[in-house]
Amino acid sequence: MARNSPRTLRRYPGFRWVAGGCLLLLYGPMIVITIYSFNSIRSITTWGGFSFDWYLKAFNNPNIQSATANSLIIAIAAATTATALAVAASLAMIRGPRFKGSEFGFALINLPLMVPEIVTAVASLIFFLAVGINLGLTTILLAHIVFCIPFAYMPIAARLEGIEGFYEDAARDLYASRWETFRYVLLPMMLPGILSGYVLAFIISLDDFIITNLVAGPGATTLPLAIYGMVRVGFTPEINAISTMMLGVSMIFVTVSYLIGRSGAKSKGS
Amino acid sequence: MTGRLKTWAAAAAVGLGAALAAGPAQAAGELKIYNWFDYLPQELIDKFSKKHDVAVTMDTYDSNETLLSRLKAGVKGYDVAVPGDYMVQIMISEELLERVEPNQLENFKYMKKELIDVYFDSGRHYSIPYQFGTTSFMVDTTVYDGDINTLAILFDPPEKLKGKINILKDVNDVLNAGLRYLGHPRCNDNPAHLKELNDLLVNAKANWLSFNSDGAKEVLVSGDAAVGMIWNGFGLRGRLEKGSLKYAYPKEGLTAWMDNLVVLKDAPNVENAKKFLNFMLHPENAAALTNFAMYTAGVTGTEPYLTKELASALELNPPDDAPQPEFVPPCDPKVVKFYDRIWTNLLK
Amino acid sequence: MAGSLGLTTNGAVQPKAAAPISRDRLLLLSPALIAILVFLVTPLIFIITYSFLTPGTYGGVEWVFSTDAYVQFLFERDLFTEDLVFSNAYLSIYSRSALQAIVATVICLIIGFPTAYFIATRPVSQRTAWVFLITVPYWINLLIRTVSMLFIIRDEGPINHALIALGVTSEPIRMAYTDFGIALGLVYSYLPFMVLPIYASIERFDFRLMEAAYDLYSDRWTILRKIVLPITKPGIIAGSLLVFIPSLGSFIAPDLLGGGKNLMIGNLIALQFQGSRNWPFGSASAVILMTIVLIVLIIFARRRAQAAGH
Amino acid sequence: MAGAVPGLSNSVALGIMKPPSTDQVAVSIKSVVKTFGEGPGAVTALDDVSLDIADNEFFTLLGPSGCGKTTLLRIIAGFEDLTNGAVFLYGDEIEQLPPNKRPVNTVFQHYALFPHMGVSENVAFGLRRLKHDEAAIRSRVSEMLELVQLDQLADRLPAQLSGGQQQRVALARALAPNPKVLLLDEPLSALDLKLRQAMRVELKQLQEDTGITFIFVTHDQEEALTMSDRIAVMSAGQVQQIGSADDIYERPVNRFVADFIGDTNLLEVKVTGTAAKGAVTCETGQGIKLTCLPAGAPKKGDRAHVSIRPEKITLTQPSRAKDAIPCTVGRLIYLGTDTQCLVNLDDGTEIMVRNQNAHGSALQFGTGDKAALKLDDGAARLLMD
Repeated sequence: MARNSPRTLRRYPGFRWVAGGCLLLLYGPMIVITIYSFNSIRSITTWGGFSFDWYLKAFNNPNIQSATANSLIIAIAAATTATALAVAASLAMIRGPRFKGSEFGFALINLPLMVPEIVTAVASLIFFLAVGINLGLTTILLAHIVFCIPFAYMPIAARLEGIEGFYEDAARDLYASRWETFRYVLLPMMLPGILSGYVLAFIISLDDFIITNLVAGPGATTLPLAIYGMVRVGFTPEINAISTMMLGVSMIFVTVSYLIGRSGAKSKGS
Repeated sequence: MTGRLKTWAAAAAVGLGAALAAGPAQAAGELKIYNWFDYLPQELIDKFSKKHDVAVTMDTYDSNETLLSRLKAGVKGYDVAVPGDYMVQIMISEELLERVEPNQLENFKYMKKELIDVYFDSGRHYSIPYQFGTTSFMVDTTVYDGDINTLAILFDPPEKLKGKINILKDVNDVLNAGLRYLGHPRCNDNPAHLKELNDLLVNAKANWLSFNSDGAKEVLVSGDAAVGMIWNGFGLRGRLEKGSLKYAYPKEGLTAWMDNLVVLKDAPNVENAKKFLNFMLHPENAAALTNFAMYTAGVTGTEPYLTKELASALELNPPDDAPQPEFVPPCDPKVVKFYDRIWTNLLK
Repeated sequence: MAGSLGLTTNGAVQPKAAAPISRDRLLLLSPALIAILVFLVTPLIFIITYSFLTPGTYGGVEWVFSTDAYVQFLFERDLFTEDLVFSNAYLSIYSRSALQAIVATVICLIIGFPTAYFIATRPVSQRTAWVFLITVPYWINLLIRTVSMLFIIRDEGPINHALIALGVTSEPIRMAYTDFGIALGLVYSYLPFMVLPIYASIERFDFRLMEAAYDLYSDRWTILRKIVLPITKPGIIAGSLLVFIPSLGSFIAPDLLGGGKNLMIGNLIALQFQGSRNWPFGSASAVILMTIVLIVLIIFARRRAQAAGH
Repeated sequence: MAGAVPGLSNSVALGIMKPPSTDQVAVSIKSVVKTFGEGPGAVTALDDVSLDIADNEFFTLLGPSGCGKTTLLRIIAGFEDLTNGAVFLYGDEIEQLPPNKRPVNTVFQHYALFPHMGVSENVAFGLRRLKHDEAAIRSRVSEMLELVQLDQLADRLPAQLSGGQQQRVALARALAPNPKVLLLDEPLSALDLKLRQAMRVELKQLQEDTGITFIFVTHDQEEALTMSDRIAVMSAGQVQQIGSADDIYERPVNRFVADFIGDTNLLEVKVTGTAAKGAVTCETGQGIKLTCLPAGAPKKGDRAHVSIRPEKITLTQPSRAKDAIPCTVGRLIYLGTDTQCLVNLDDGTEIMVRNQNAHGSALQFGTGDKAALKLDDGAARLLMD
């Protein structure tokens, strides 16, 4: 390679190593925890041979089962609702001219990202108790919907912004009613963004601990709460196994969302 | 493209259906238990659930104070909970408990007689014993082999143990131990004594590793700590994993406590809750609980069912020269305020 | 008529003054806004209200106005004389939390900037893969990530085992349950938040400016300081905010990795609603935290607006 | 899509014949006003525009960007509501109708082909919304694809087509519902030069074959001049002039039109008197006397401008002839077909002259040479504003 190509001139010695270290830091702990989830003995420090026992144990743990069920129900319901709200809001925010209070609307949609999670958590707790809503799955769901909205909104709005308005004009021009315009033109074109938003909202809900911890009620233990309880009592390979499975699920969802987003970007680019 | 959306919706619906199906199986009744973490074996839940056709769900809390504050805050829906002795008294006075007269239950006859007229619920109108035991600390004898039966291990530790001490994250346990070490009475509002206590704790904290209740056993077993405040049964479970741990009976005294099964005010399933109380009073079930939690049951006749480790365990059978464990009733609000302040000051 | 439901966009002339929102758009927008207003803004108003009430004996509040929660934040009654004296107990919790958050932010910056720069100078095809790799942990359960960090830095964990096996040390190096552990946990939690915005701004950087600087007799590091850093500053600021703010209110890392010995803001607030049962004080602590975050955000927004203005 | 563009003229064979010509008005715009926004920030996009477009006409709205031509088109299509005025389509008032109820279709500047639908689905879109039955839709779609010669590409996605092909799909899609009026919003601007030139011919042919009224928006005067029956030149939200290509080039009514269409030299003059055949005489500040045909009715003493097209001036050797205007040759710019020459009058006024390079190198002048200008008959046009 030439000594003075534009590429080498941009290079900083050492940055490569920092980047490698950064990846190691990000993935090292997760890889280690995954490896030890296959440890055959209870020890989390010494390696006793390969086994799936901890996965079986985790699968057969009724607390984990019910916590998983709770988490899935909430994540699906919260992601679905938040995505629907975000789609509607993005249409209102992005289509048409700027309106009075649009900054306010934008700020409000993004507010859940601005407030520290612990503050949201205690505020929600106080609110639910003060207005007399019994804590339980419902309260978790309500809280999750609200803080999932900006996560669903971001990719959906980004996608919608990328769709030129003339497609809707064209549909209207070709005798489509407003609903038909949305149904046959806008919705299919927004779909990659909507799916990305859904997936993100789903993961965010599935992973939440801080808010859930405070607004959970009877029978509403979610997977992160169950894991937290287990971790506090003591570290067993069962936790490694559950963590590894959650890692896997998150990875799959992130990858899917990424691929969808990329395919969307491609079709848009043409 | 619209086909893709439909597929997605269908997948979501299937997922939701599967999630719902994976929930508790349909049963005639329900019971919602609010308990400490890792304090009730799954077998017992299954047994009760099967026997009475009741779907049981359990959530957990990590301290008496958490339990109280959540109930006071208006958290509803739980049927039974497991408060400690002084907390039962507070909960009765705060009208958080249902007066279900457990003394009328069929299996009440198995109760240990001396546990009926306790200070917090004389005559047992609200509660039955769940497990009782003592709070002290354990030392890893491979790290330190000197005399461990003194609170100096916690408050003025030998060099080898400095920085390796785990303390329970519980204001009463820690402050009462400190007062014992100083030789002052519990529920103390003497400013001079409290100042002394405050200084003692602040100085001792420099030698402490962590404040951890849930992980009190793990931190000892894993070797992260060589000394750890712990409840006797939890300690026993720890010793079974790591033989070099030894439970201390400090000469300055130690705390006795009793966790109790209670029915919460306005419980949605009072009848099932009473069935559960009755169920837990049966010696066979009480023994199963004891074998799991490894504290002491409040009913007689458990012996035939107990594992042999329990019979000879130092944690459950204090030596003759050990001091008498001491119950500490709730202190008055003024003292509680002082305690809180010292505690916050310690953790700041 | 046609202006509603966003069926017009690329009109030839963009109006300067904003019109009132049309009914259709309001209908579309309101479900999300109402959800946020009811279930977030109202709770925030509640929390502000509660911070001015009197604590109930065992949790909850009594509806008696009081500023005690805020007074308590700065002063305490002397244990013995009952005099109101200045106390730094909570201030020190806040300042330590802030310090931890700053340390975490700085470490993230030190790791994140070179990483972002490295990625941005890869060929385009490799960049996507790198960005993806950096993004994945961003979405993985914070709790699980913290747990895995705890797992490897314990005294008996793989790192210490490896160090002892390699003969670097004979005794395990204490990392878990220390401030170092907290910092490491925070860095680990929020590092992707730093890398991504910086990457975005370096990717937009016009590298011909570097050639111009070389041409004008600068060396590599001068270029970094005088050209690259100033131009990518918006990304650096955004990344720093994204690390600093969640670190400030973090809850899991201090609890699991710090050994619970020293309270951080997040733990302090949670504790008030669980163990210590002083809701007004917990509310006040949350309000103060929110105010700090707001001030930081406003300062940076102002800066950005000023920068844009010039 | 390389090389030549196949013609679209087989439309006759498909039986889409031009209906007998009538003098009916297709679209009538009456005093249309359109403002965006409210209060002090409001922008007036159309300021009292009135015009009639005849049935069967190829009508072009021409003007610089921001002149309001696209807004006017969008008002006819129904994408913008109007602030004031009325729009009639074959006698029916339509400004209250939403775009999907108006029997007009649009070819969009960037085609706006639905990227998630294939070519035939795009063409069928309007027919489906009109609830035609499936068989009718299918036959109409294939008819249209044949018309634009894309029947081989019916299943392609828009992203798989070249720019020219996309253009044809857009055209087929807009024509499929058989609109009364076709609106074209700068449809050629995204094509490269060769293709654009070919498409001009085809579009004109298509319009003549189908007999549909075309309303064509462009900022490209060449496009407008080559295709249109009539052109409306717009500026600042107002129609400046409506007329044939010849009208607006040869007989602009004001300075804007003269300047916007082609190149011209504008000289400030004072009207001095009248001459034969409606012409007037006038004089520049330097005392150069000109005879010009006026737009409007000038009075003696009026201050006005004279527009002289550069190709209507000839550069000659210095001469004492009465109508010769002395000048100094400045810069010469060789342009291929002709040579552009900037000359300076005695007072420094710069005049552009364009002489054809028909017979070898036509110009025998070099920079700095003294020369004279000679105007063609009727070259000077007097513009009052």
